[in-house]
Amino acid sequence: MNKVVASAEQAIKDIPDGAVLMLGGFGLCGIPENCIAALVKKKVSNLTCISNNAGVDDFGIGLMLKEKQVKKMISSYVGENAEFERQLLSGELQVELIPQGTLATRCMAAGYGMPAFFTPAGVGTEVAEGKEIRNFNGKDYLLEIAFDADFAIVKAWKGDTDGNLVYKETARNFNPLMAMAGKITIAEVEELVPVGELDPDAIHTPGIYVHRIFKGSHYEKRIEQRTVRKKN
Amino acid sequence: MNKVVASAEQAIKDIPDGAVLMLGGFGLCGIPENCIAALVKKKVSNLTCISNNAGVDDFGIGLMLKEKQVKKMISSYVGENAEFERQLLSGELQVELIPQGTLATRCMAAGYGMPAFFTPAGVGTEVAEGKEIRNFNGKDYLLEIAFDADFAIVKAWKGDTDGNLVYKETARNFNPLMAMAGKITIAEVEELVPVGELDPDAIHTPGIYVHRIFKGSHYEKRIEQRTVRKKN
Amino acid sequence: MALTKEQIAQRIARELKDGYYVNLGIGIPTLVANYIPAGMNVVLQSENGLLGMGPFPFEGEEDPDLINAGKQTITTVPGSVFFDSAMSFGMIRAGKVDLTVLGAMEVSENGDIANWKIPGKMVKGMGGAMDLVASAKNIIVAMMHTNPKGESKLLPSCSLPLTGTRCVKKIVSDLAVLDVTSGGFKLLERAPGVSVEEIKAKTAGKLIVEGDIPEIGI
Amino acid sequence: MALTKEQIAQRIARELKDGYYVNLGIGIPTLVANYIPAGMNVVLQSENGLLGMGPFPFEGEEDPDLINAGKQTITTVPGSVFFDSAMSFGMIRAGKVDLTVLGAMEVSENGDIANWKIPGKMVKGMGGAMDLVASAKNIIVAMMHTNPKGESKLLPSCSLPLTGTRCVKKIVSDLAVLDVTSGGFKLLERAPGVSVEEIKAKTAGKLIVEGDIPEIGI
Repeated sequence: MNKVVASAEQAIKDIPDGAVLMLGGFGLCGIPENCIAALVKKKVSNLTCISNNAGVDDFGIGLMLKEKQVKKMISSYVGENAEFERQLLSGELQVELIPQGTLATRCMAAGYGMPAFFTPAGVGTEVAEGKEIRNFNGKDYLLEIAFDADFAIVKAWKGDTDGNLVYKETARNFNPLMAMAGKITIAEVEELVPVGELDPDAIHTPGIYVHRIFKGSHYEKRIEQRTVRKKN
Repeated sequence: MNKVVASAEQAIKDIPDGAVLMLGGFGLCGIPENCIAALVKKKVSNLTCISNNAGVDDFGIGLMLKEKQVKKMISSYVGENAEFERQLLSGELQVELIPQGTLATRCMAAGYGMPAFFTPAGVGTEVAEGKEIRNFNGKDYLLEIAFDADFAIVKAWKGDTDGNLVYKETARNFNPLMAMAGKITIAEVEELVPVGELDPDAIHTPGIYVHRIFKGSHYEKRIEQRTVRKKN
Repeated sequence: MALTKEQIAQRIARELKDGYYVNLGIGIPTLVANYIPAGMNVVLQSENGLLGMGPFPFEGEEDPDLINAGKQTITTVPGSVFFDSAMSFGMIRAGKVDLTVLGAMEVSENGDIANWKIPGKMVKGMGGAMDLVASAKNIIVAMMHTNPKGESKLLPSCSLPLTGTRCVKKIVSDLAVLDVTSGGFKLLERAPGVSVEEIKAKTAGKLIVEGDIPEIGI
Repeated sequence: MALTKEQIAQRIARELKDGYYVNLGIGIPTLVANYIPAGMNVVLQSENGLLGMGPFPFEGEEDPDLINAGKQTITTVPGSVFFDSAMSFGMIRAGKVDLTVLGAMEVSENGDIANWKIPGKMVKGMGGAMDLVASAKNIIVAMMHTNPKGESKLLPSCSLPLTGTRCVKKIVSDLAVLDVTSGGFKLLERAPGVSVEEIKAKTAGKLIVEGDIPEIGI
């Protein structure tokens, strides 16, 4: 069992054109920066990307959009990206918008082997169109199905060589859910440690879900909305 | 907001006869010893207990069975208990047996506000009787519904005064799932610490799920199957 | 005098209770955090995976791994806890969040809300709004009573695509505080110096006015 | 000579591969852990919430908070991780566990398994068995070929209440190694000195015998 690969290029080298990818992160927080750069470099195209957001013009998934590598985005919110808007309006890009909790739970369902579940989000809205609606205890729910992704690409804070992962603060977000959901899961980490160094009680993603892991580098961690208070 | 109560007696004082309880633990590992003792002392009766196991004759839920406080057990495995067997065969006690993963997921579904989900466990067996079966991607699944429990009673290793909980090793088991699932959740902990002492990245049960918390005492932590190797 | 955005937030803060877990949406709802009464323990949930959100960081102390659902840099308070997005919406769906405050483009007299999509305009997405409105046990909408053209945003039925149905419990607008009842919008309070007649004129949906309507005390 | 329980476990261990995540049931399957080839990295999953199960603790070092699904005191290996029961069965259902080894009372020629209930006897429950057999991608059954009365446990169809259907892939009994194929039980290997005729006689379900059947090398 050797899950450790040398680089982002190695980790993503067999991702083919037309693949369905999950990419962790919320906005620009906790995104797999190294793998995105490698995907741009490799010029993989025709991708379907499941990710809560679509980056900004010059960072995150926006970098792949700029190179027209993305055929379809499945997201909950795709603002803050002019090139995205241009491609969408011109019909070059397809977008499927999904309520954020449904997006998260469809990832989890895949990782938990549950093909479908019921959720109230979207009842009575256009999100419900074509979906089964069922009443439980007097309330209506939609039937939503688990995602089916070829690769999940996530970013963790620390990982060990068995693929166990720990996330930091709100950079956790969709990462552990997508890590469970990929047929192949690739994790990039800020710190790669030997097995036994992570506290077994405090691991967020058990290594059984992770197929490839590498130590990323040069994390920019760009801030999307810098909001501060003045000292005194 | 004051979730801290002085004792197990205080924590369970409003649990009425006929209540539906969830009790955390796997075998005798991670069980809420203090609350069970208080329930025995209070002589609450006619209880429905959702718990993976039913204790042994003189420990765990077995103590409540001995006092005939339990009307019905909902469990995955109920061996190791002679009094249990006697009550079952005499018809004093009802038992509903559920696959362990289904039991766990029905707790989680309650805590996640999902009224129902699909799982393959039990397809083609007597567990499937009367349940909806649906095929997804060529495989059959059963529709299972979330539990509805009045009180969840769990045992954690450490907790803070806001109700945030951390479990130790395999004493985690069903505890975090049941903690999410009770209308009222009661947590007993070995160590009760001030807010801010637990690592926010390593909390298993966020305090939002916990209504009452207290520091338990005199934990016996009985071992059910003591298996050892000899040194050298 | 219509309320300012700050005053709308201030009025909503009076709906808070000790021990509440609260989710505040982007815009006016975010301002509510500034008016939590001293000594009251209110825990703020951010749906990207945090309970115990604190104020913005001091300059130079921004942490890119620590943001709220509006992608703003934030801090945490003692007792905070991080979790993934599935658990975050899990606790929302399970009704563990006591109060949700969000903005709206339109609210109908039966409590429907529209706040995510304008046909013909670029659609950015619903984010977590559909999950929140479908699940929260208590939803207060913070909004302007009318749109920039002066048209009422409190309608018999929404004209825009819905975010959720029959879910809004209360509205605090720049002109009034209203409960959404089975009979329509029930006027509870009016902005200082704003007449019942003006509110009537600017409320297209059914408005219930019973007895004297006090001014909002800010 | 029929295989001993230890030898059955030893033979099953030869099905392991480097990097496998494996769930071992109670009884003979547990013994498989003793025969993992040196240098091979196999991670043991215990469905009560552990990946990376190690051997029993040394006397005096038992930890009541650290048990396996058989409620036995155990240890962990470096890289172990604890999780709750929902995630544990989640990874099982999602097919992340490469191999499940469990015991059986009966297996049918189409791969059905019965191992949890005998009508008229006290029923203790299915524990995690139904989840495991419904979900595991590769299931090997470790069992005696016949019951104490000498009756075959490899049947045309199970007589006992089922645990799961069409799920068993391979059987290692005291007499033989067999694949469960669409045509029935396919004999692969026989215990040293046990004849094909004896296996035929003790297999009630359809047995496929093609060519020479080698002895199990232990």
